[in-house]
Amino acid sequence: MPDVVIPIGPHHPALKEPVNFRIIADGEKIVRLELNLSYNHRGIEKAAEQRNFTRVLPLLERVCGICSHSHATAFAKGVEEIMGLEIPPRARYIRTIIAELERMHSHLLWLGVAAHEIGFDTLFMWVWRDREAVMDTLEEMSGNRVHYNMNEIGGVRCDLTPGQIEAALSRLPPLEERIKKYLDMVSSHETLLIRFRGVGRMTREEALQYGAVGPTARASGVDYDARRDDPYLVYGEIPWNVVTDTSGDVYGRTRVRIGELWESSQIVRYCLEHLPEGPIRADAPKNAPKGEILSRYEAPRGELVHFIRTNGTDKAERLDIRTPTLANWTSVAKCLVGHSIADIPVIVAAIDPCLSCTSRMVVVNKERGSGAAAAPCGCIVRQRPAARDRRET
Amino acid sequence: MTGAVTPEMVVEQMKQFGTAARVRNDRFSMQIAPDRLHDAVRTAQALLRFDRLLTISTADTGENFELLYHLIGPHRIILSLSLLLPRGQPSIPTISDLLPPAAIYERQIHDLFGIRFDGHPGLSRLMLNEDWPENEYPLRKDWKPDPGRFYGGIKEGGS
Amino acid sequence: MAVPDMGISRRLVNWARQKSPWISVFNSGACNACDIEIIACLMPLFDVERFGILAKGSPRHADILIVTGHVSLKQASRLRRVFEQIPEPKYVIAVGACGASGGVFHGLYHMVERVDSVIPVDIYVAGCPPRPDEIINAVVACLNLMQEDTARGGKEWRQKKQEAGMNSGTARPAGAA
Amino acid sequence: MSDPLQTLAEIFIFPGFLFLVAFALFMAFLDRKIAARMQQRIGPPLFQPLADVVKMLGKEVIDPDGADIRLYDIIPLIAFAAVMTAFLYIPVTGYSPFAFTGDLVVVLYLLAIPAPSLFLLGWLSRNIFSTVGGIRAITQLFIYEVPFFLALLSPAIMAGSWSISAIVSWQQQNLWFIFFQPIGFIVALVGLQAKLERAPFDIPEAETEIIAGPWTELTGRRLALMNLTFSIALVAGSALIAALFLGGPVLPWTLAPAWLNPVAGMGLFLAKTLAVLMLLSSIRVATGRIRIDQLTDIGWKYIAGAAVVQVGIVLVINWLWVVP
Repeated sequence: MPDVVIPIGPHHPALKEPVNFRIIADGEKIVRLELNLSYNHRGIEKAAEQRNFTRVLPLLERVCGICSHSHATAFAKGVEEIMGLEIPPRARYIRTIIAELERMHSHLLWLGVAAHEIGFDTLFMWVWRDREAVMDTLEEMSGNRVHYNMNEIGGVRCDLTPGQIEAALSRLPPLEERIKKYLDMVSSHETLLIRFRGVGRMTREEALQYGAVGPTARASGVDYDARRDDPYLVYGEIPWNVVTDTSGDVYGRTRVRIGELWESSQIVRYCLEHLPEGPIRADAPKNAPKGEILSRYEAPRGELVHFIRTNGTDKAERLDIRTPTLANWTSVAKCLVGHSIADIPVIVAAIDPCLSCTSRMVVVNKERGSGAAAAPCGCIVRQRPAARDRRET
Repeated sequence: MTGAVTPEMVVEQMKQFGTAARVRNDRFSMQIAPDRLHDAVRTAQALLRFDRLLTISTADTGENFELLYHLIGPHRIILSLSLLLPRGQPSIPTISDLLPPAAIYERQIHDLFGIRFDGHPGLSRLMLNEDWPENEYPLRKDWKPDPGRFYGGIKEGGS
Repeated sequence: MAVPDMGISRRLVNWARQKSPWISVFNSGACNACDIEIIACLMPLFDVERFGILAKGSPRHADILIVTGHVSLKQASRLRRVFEQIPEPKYVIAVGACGASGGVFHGLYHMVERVDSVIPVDIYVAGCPPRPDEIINAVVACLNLMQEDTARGGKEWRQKKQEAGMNSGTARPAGAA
Repeated sequence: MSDPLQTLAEIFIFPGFLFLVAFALFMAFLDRKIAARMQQRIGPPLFQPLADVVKMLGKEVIDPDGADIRLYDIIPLIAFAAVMTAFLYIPVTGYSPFAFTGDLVVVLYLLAIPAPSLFLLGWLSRNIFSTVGGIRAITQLFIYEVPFFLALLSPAIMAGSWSISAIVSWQQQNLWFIFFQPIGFIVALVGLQAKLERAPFDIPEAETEIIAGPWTELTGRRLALMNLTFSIALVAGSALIAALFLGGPVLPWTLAPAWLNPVAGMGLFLAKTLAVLMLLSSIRVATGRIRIDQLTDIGWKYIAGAAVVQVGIVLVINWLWVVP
């Protein structure tokens, strides 16, 4: 049977965001794949050099609608460190609360999407229903469901009232019940097990070699978590655990994410209960001194790195964003080969691709039919004689 | 290669390539010559267990392009190898043979800054967009969109 | 409004169109926020299936194309192609501030900025991102527009109105209908 | 069957075309409503499937580039006609007016037609997703059709007849076959689920993998017809299982005024068909989609195995207990 070239995306129901794979399949088996990202490329990094810090924060939130707080916080904490600014404890706690709520909403979203990818729409609906509780909390605290805009250089924009804290705390216990239920469901439901177990397996060595980050890496037993390795906000002061798993497949990634959901809910509870009194922002100077910083932040999808360089003005001279999804693509390309077409959506979904973040500045394109060697390029993992290659229509 | 890697070891082992200066409590930065990059990465990998590439950052300093390779290992020390490339001839050997994830970052930099990575397995003509004109690198400081030029998308009055 | 001289079959089809708008979502380069809010519409809390709205993967099955976000250069030609794949009668809703004007990304280099410079848009929804109820409201507004179009015999009347300068644009804000 | 007018009425009004389409749309509504309620949603209104079909009929028809348009038009019609004909042999009010010896085989044959027609549609459209979906549809056909046949064969063996009406009347005298053959009943349900391409067997139209499979390029009236075909196949399949395993639309005794019998039969038909639908919908809601290779594995190892075991048990029962 000749190889079949199946284009997936950019407009495809499995992908809520645009990306393009050209799957070269032999029957139902994938032998090769070519990635094409950057359908959302906007040029944010260029714009970040032209706008001042106050204006950059809302722009950075819109790098991605799901991990919006991550980008803004990573940038704000980097700039604050360059300025030598110590932000008040209450602001740090509030930032942590929003960050962990965001992680919860992102992981719940992921769990729903993963269930949808295997056609299990009921779980999808249930999870997204529970996610609304998190969204309500976020909306109460910040005024918006998606782009919270809580960050300012030097602190946070708005304070939490006792009523908001009480409401948020009252939403946690039912949510924790549901999280336990999902963990139970994932380890006992037949269709979930047969679609998740052994799919997209990656050993610890491979995860290290291909540079996987976040839950994808932690599911393979790679114990990297920027929250613990390079403590920021309040992660160095409060009790919490890094969740890891050893199975390395989609099942493991699901378990890690549900475990993190639990941890996040505990962090949110702790922070809400131990929220210190005091101001919520420090006076920040308009200009940042000359300096550079590598600001690491554990976004829901993995480690986010902002490289910020300032030059004494109120604008950043250079902002270089390395998103977690970009780091994970190499490992996805590796995982997919040898699996069947039916597993593409779930394996791709398992890294929780946030293409909008990634495409902010990346193009990966494979020269068609080139004899390029395997793994390093991250796009062609196994060689094949040039397949019947149609131009993408 | 037993035992923990200490900051002193990093400074000691990397001395042959340049002076590693402590930037932050866990981050060291050092300036190296572009042609020694490959050796430096290999040394860091082999002797100091820097097994992960955090990212490759790029900056346009005016006359030069600055590349920063941020390496990290299980000891959680970050080593930033910084090197300067002349603007006229920006090219450097790839490190994607040592660290596979570097490939994807190198492509991105090639696309947006026009820096060539020699020996990269798939560094073909990379574009932001299929119709993006040649020799235009949007993240260079001196780049401005040319209003008379077609950058892709939909042409006026047709598909 | 009065529906002049329509056979029973035409009326039946019109009724059916009102009751069963199938949507197809196209991300033309947005930041995901609008997309997740649209998916949230399908979920138990908002449940658009009670209005007969279904999200379909294939544009061939869709009646309404929902475009999220600004149009990046790379997506522009794809957007046009997806639009052409939808069978008539078709309507387009541009969700979010970026779709209308570029929003926070206004002036960046890798984008077309406006959805209506690529395909004709019938309804705009404001917000960054709009809440799910606003998106549902936009679909309802689109259905009203559909009804008005049928009563006037097609979409042309809006074109003429625009040319006559009576109105500034083909589209109306979501809340206006 | 002597009066041609009556025959026409039976074909076009009851229990034929009109009744069947109306009931199929109602079943489609109920299916979606049950799923919605189980997913904690409100779900669509009653007229929703009708609106969908009418709207699709009124949409523009787009011909895929390079497809044989005449064939592309005819295939949905053939599939539609096949399932429609199949239903005529299934008893609705007591006995089917068109019943003859061996009608079970004809019904099974006619119900098998939608899947190959989907394959042909997928193949003809020259769309890669449709083609892959079509191949999956035909692969799946080979997996579920054998157990499904075997499962429905067992009641026929036990009743000693290939006629649905004879099987129904056997159950009227004795017990329902679900008590004799619980395994066969389950296999038949699973087979029907696979035949109708519903979760966990919605592999050919897996939305997240291959967009809509063979349906991707269907527009307008073709889509409407294929949609209706599968709704009707759902009715016909549920009714067939209700007739073969749940005693069919007859009471175990005869009611006093003769006209009450068809009415009671009708009521039983509705109740039993809906009961089967409830089961099918619950399966659909409670599972995710499995992979085609996993289906091959499960299908041949367990489902076909169970069907063979069931046939074996039936043969043993028949040998020990000679049916009068």
